Amino acid sequence: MINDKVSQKIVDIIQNFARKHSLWVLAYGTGCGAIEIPPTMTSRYDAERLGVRGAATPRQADVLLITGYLTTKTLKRVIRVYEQMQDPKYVIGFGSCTINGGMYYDSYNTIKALDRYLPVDVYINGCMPRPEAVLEGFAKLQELIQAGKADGARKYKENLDWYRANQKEVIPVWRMPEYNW
Amino acid sequence: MEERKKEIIQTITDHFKDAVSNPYDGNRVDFTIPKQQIPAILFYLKDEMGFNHLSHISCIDWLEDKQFELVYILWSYTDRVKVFVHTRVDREQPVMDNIDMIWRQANTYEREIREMYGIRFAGLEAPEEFLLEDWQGPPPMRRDFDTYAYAMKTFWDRQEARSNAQDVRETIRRRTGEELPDFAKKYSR
Amino acid sequence: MREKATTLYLGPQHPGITGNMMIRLKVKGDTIVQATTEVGYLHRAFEKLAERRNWLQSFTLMCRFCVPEPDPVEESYARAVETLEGREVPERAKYIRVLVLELARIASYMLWYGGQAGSLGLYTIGQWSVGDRNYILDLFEELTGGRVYHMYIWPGGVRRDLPMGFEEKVLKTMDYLEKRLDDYEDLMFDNAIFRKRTIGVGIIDPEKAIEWGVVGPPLRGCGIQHDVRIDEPYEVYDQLDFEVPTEEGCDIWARANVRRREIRQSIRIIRQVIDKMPKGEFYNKIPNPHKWRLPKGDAYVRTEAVRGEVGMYIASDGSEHPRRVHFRGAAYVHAVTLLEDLLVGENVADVSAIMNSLGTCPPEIER
Amino acid sequence: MSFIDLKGTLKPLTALKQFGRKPHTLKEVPFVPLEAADRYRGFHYNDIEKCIGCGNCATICQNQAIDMVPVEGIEGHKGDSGLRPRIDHGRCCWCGLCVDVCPTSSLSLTKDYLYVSDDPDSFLWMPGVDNPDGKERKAFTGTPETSLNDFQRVPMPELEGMERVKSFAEVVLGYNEEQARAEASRCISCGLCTEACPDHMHIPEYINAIARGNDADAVRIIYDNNPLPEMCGKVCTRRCEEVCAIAHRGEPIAIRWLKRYATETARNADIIREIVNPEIKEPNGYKVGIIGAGPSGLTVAYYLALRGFDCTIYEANPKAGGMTMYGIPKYRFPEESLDKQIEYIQKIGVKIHFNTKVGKDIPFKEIYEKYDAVFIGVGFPKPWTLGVEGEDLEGSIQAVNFLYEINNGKQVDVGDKVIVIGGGNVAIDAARVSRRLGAEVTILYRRRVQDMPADWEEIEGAEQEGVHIIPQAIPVKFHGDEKGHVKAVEYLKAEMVPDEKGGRPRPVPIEGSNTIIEATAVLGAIGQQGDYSFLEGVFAERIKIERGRFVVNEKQQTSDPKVFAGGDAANRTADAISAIADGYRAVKGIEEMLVGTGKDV
Amino acid sequence: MEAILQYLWGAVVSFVLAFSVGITYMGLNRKVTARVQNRIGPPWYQNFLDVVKLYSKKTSIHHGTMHHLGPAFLMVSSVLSLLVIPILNGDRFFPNLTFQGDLIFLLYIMTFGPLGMALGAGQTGNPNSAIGVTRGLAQMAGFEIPWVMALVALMIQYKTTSIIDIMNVQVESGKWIMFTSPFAFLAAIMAMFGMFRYSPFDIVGAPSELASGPMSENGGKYLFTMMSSGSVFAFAKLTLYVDLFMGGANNLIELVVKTFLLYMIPVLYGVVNPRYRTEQAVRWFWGWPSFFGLLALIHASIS
Repeated sequence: MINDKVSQKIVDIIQNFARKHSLWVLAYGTGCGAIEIPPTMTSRYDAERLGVRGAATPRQADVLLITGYLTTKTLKRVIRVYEQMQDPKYVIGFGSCTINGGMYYDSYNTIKALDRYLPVDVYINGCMPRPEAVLEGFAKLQELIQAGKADGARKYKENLDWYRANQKEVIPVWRMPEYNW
Repeated sequence: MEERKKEIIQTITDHFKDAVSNPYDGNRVDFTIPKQQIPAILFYLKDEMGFNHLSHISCIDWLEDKQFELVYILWSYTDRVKVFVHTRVDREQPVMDNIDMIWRQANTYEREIREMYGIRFAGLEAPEEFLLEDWQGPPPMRRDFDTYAYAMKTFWDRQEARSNAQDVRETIRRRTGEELPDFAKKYSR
Repeated sequence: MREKATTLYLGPQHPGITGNMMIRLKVKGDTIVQATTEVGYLHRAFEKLAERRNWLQSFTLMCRFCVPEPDPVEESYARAVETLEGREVPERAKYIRVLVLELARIASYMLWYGGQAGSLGLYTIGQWSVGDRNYILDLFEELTGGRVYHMYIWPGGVRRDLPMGFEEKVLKTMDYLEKRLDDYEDLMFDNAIFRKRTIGVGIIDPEKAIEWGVVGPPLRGCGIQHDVRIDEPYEVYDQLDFEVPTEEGCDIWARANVRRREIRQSIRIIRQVIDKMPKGEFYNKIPNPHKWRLPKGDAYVRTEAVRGEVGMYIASDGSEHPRRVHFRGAAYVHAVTLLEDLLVGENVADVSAIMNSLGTCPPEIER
Repeated sequence: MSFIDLKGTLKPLTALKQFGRKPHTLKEVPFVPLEAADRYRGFHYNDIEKCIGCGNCATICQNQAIDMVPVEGIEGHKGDSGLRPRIDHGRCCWCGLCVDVCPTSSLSLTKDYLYVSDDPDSFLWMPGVDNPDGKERKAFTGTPETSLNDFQRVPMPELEGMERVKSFAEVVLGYNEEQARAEASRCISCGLCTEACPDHMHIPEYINAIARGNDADAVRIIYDNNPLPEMCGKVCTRRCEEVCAIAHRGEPIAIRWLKRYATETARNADIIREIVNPEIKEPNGYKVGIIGAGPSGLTVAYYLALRGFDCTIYEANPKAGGMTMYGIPKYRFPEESLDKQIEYIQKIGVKIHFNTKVGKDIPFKEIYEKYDAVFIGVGFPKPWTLGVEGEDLEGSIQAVNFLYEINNGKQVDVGDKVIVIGGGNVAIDAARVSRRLGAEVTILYRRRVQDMPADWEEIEGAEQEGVHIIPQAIPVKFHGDEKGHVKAVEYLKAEMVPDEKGGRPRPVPIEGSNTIIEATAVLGAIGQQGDYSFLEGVFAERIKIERGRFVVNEKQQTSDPKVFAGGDAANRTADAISAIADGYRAVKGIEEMLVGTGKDV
Repeated sequence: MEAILQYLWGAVVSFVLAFSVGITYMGLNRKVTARVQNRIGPPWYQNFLDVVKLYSKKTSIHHGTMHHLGPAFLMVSSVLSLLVIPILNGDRFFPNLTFQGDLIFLLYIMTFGPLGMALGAGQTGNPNSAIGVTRGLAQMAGFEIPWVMALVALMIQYKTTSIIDIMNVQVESGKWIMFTSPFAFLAAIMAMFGMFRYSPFDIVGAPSELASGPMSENGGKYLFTMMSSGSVFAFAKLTLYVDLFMGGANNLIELVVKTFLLYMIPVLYGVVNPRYRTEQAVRWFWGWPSFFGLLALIHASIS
C-alpha cells in the first residue's frame, strides 16, 4: 500500500506540510549575519509564527543558516555540522558573501561561493539581510519545500565526490576536530 | 600637561641614552629606541612613570627598508598622556623580546604578531596557532604576501558570468584608436 | 580522590557562546580546571584588506570589525584619519557623532541584556530587549540608511545630515525606552534567582585588573572609574554632563549593574545632545577619494565602546592606501588571557554568563 | 541573602502583566514587505539616460561589485562611454559609496531590499534596466553637498583685470606645485575626455602622474602624441573639458592648466629633451617636405623625424608656429614658450626654411618632386569680409591682420574707440589687445552672449578688462568721415527666433532699430578662409578641394596619394589641437605609405 | 473478553488523548510564553507539526544499542505511568490498570524513563549529554525527596497506596486534598517544578551551556519519541496531580481545565525566572519543598 502512488502522494503532502511549517534552525552564527538573527527570532519579527525555531544541536536541526562569509576554519566545522544534520535538511545562504564572496572577495581566509562546498537552497540578498528579508527567505524555503524542490541534501549525496573535492581544495589539512560525536 | 610631557621626555632621555624623542602635539609622547632596550624602557615607564595601561602593540612591515616596526602604546591613567615607543626589527631575523610578564595581555598581541608577521618572541608561551588554522603560506600580513592573488587562485568565484565587463578607459581607447604607450599604463586607473 | 578531567568543547557551534568562537574546557565534575580560548573562526583579514583599499574604501570595512556595535570602530577610524591629516570636523558633525555613538551604545546594551539574561535562562528579557532594540535600529535606518551597518561616520564628519523631525523621534524613543528599562530591571535585577546566579561569580581581582588590560564595564565593575570619554574626551564629551557609574562587586552582578546604569546615562547624554545640537555644516569634504593621500606618519585614537576602550592605530606611507590599520578590540584582551584565567574554578554553567558579562565579541578579536 | 527572598521571588512575577499587552510583532511581515526608511540603502537604481558611463562607481567599489557593460539602445558618443554599471549582488555591501562618487548623480539606492532566490547566478543586476520601477523608489541619493566629487576648481591665479590692460604680460599665472596637485587630484580618471580631444591625448594618465607628484612622467606622456603641449596648455580650445564627468554638476577639471603646469616644469628645450629622451631611429632614407610650420606641420615633422625620416619645413613667415604664433596675442601665449618648443623640435633634426613662401619663393612642383611625401599644412590665412557698406574705409581692419601686425611687433593705430565684430576667439583676442593699446572696446555679436563660440574664460576675462559686449547686434553700415576714415558703425538690433528644424535660434534683425555708435577703428573677426594659389597647373586639378578645404581620407591623404594635408585647411573644427591631431594621423599615413605597416614586410 | 477489549480500547484512547492534550499544552505553553514576551507566537497546533516533521525525518545516527533504547525507555515509562493513572473519577471507560500499590509502582516507573535515557545518553560519547544526564539525575534526586515525602504523607494519611482510593476519598468527602493536606500539596507542587524542567530548573538541557543536554545527539525519530513521550508524560503527571490533590475530574472538560490551570503554574513561573545551577536547584528542593514535605508527614501522622 505504501508503494501505491496516491497514498505516497498524500503522505508526501502531509510530510511536506509539516516540514514546511516546522523549520528548526541551527543556532550557529557563522558570520556577521548572525546579528540579525536575534531580531528575527524575537518579539518584533517573531519568526516562531512561521514555525521557525532555534535548535541547539545539529542533530535536531533542519535548517543551516550560513550567515555570511565562511572562513576556511569555520567551513571545516560547517561541513561537519551539515553532515551531522538529519535529512531532510536545508541551507540558507545569507547575503552577498555566500553568493560571490561579498566584501571579502580578496581575503585569503574566506571562501567565495558557498554552493561549491555545500548545497544551498535559498539565497537572501543583502549585506546584512534585514529581518524582513530573512523571513522572506524562510517563506521562500517553505514554498520550495511545499513544491518538493528543496532537495539540496539529495544533491549533496549524489555529488558527494565533487563537493568533497572542492572542500579539500580549500581546507589544507583534512583532519576533523578531535571531537567526533 | 605640557610640563608633564617635558618632564617625561627629560626623564626618559636621561635614563635611556638611545631613546630619541619625536615631537608631537596634544597628549602624545613619542620615542624611538633600539629593540634591545624595549623591555627595560617599558618596565621603567610602567613602574616608575605610572604608565600602567598597555593600550596596544602594533606592527608595520616596512618592506622597502627590510624592517619591521613595532609600536607599543601606553597610557597613564593619572597623567592622561599616551606614550608611543617605536622600535625596528630586522626583517630577515625577526626576533624580539617577550614582554608578557610586564602586562599579561601582551601575550595575545604577541601571539597575533607572531602569526601574522612571523616575528619570534623569545620566551613567549602560547599555542602556535592563533587565528589561522593549518596555514601553509608565508605570514599573511607581510607586505610581500598578495592576498588577492592567493584568493583568486584558491577560492572559486562566479567570474564567468561577469566576463563581459569592460573597462571604460579601454572601451574609449579602442573606439578612438588612441595608442597608449606602455609606460603610461601604470597611471591608468 | 582524583577525578579524571573531561574535555568539554564550548563552541564553535554552541548556543551559549557569544559568537563564533570556542573554549576548550577541562572540567572535573562541574568545575573548570583549565580553559583555553580558541579563536580565528571569523578571521577575515580586514587589516590586510585595508592595505589593498584606499583610505576611503577602507572605511566601509570598519563597521564590520565588531558587529553588535559598529559605530565606535567607524568613529575611531574616522578620528584616526582626521588626527593624522589634521582635518577639522564641524561642530554639528561632532554632536551627531556623539548621538550615533550613544544610540549604538544603547542598542548594544539591549543586545547584551538579552545575552546576559539568556545565558542564565531568562529568555523573556531577550525577547523584550532585542525586540525593543529594533526601535533604535529604526532610528539608525532613518538617519544612516542602514539597520546594522551604518557606514555613517566617516573621515571629515558624517555622511548625511539629520533628517527632518529626527530629534523628536529620538526623544520619543528614549521616553519609551526608559519606561521599558523599568520593566527589564524589575524582572532581572530584582530577581532572586538572577542575583543568586551572578553575585560572587566571575570575580576579577581588582589588583590585577589594570595590569591585565581590563577596560570598560568589567573594570568599572571593580570599582575603578576609568572611561575614555572622561580620561581623554573626544568629540564633545567634555561639554556634556554625565556620570560614569562604578560598582564594587567585581562579579557579574557588578558588571551588569554598571551596564544597567550606563544605559540611563546614555539616554541622558542623548537628551543633552539633542538639546545642544548646533546648526551648520555636517561634513568637511575630503578630496577626491581615488587620489586622497594622507601624510606620512601614524596616529592612535581611543574610543569608549560598550566593551571598553577600543583603539585604532593607523600608519600611512604617504600613499592612497593605508600602510597599516590595526584595531585594538576591548574584547581582544578580555576574551583570551582574562577569560582563560577567570574561568578556572568556576562552574561550567556560568561560562556563558561570564562571557556575556565581559562582552566578548569574536569578530572584534579576529578581525 | 536573607533566608527567604520574598520580594525577589514575587517581583519578577509582575512581568506577567505583559501577557495582556498587545504584542508589537509586525504581523504583516513577511507577507507584506515593510516600507524602508526614506534614506534606506537598498537596491541600486541608475538613470540610464543621465548616466555617462564614466565608471567611477566601478572604481570606488572596494568589492569589485560593479562592472561596466554595454547596454542595448545606448550608443557611446563623446562624453558617454556607452557602458552602464551592472551590480553583482554577490559582492555589493550597500555602502553607497558609488552613489556618493557618481558625478552626474544618476546612480542612487532605492527602498527595495527584498530579493530571495535559489539561483546564485540571478544576483547580477543592471540597475535601471532590470528595475525600471526603481525610479519612484529612490531613497539614498547623491547631492552636491554629500558628493565625494570635488566640484570646485582650484582657482587659477591671474592678474587683476585692470592690471592686465597695462601691458602684454601673460594674464594667467599658472598653477604652482601645490595647486596643480590639488587640481589633478580632482580628476576621476574616467577617460571620457580622451574621446573629445581631437588628438586623443592620454589625459587621465598625465593628470594621474601629476597627482602622484611625478611631473616628468606627465611630460613624457604628453609628448607621446602632442609635440606642442605648452601651446596647448595655454591656448587649447579644450573640447576635453566640455565632456568632463565632473562638469555635469561642477567645474570641469582644469585639464589645460594642468598640461601647462606639467610642460612648464621643464624649463627649456634641453630639459624637455632629457625628460622625453626620444629615441630617434636610424635614418631610413625617406624625405618628407612640409609646407607651413603651423601646429600640424610641426607635428608631422616631429614624429616623422623621431621615426627616422628626413623632414624639411617651408614657412612663409620669419617664425614658426603659424596661427599660434601670429594669431594669438602674447598675453595669452608668450613667444618664449613657442620658441622653446620649436627649438626642441629643431634639436631632433627637423630643418625649417623660414621666409620661404611656397608658390612664390619656391614652386610647389619642386617640392613635390624632391620629396617622397608632401604634407600641406597651410591653414586659413585669408579673412572673410563682412560684405557691408563702408568696409573698405580706412580704419576698418581685419582682426587677423591686426593681430599679425601686433605680434610681429608693429604698431597699429586704432584710436580710442574700437568696435570688434564677431564672437569667436579672434574677436575677443582683438578686443583685448585693443584694450591693451588703450582703446575703449565694444564687441558687436549677432547672437546672445551664451552663443558666443569663444571660450567663456576669454569672454569673462574680456569683461573684467572692461570690454563692452553688445549682443544681438548686426552691423549694416560703416560710416566714414570726410577723410575716408571710419567714424561710426550702424547696426540693427536682432531678436532670436527659434529654428523650426530644431537648430540653434537664428537672429532676425528688427526693422528700424538702427543704432549708430562711434568708432575710430572697426575690427572684423568673422572667420578666415584658405589660400590655395600655390597649387598650380596639374596640382590644382589633381588635389581636390571642396568648400575651401582639402578632401582627405582618414589618413589625411589627399586625392594625390603622395600629398597629405592637415590643419585648418583640411578639418572643420579649425583649432590647434585638431591640427595636431591631423598631423599625428598624417604621420601614420605617411609612414604606412612609405615604410609599410610592418605587416606587409 | 469484552473487559479485556475494553481495557485495551481504553488504553489506546487514553494514549491518544494524553498525546494530543499534552502536545496541545506544549503548544499553548509556547503561545502563552510568547504573549508574555510581547509577541504573537506560533499557532497552538505548532507542536503537532513539529512531531510530524520529526517523525518524517530520516534518522541515521548510531551510537550503540543503549542509545537506541534510551528514547524507548522514556516512552515505555510514560505510557506505563499513564496506564496506571486513572483519568476520570469512577469512569468505566478509562479505568486503566488500577491496582493496590499503584502509587508506589508509579513512583518507580516515573524514574525509570530518565534512568534509561541516562544510559542512552551516556553511550553517545557527547560530553554535553553526559553532563546533562548527571545534572538531570542530581536534580531528580533533589525533587524526588519532597515528592516522595508528599506521596508518603498521603499514603499515611489515607492509609492506601491506590490512586483510585485517594480519588474516592475526595469524591466522598467532597473536599480536595489540596485543602485537607496543604503541606503535601505545596511540597508536591514545588516538586512539580523540577519534574517539568521548565525554568528555573531547566539546567538539564540548558541550551546556553549544554546544547540540549541529554537530547544533544537525538534528532528525527528519536526526538519524536522523546517529544511524544514527554507530552504523554506531562499529561499523565498533571492528571496524577488532579487525581491526588484536586479531587479528580468527572468529565474530560473538567480534567482539561484543571490540568491546564495546574500546568500554567510552572510555565508562568518559568517565563519570568532564570535557571538555577544544579547544586542550587538541589539545595532549593531540599529547602522549602522538603520542609513542607516534612510538615506534611508530620501532619499526616498526627491526623
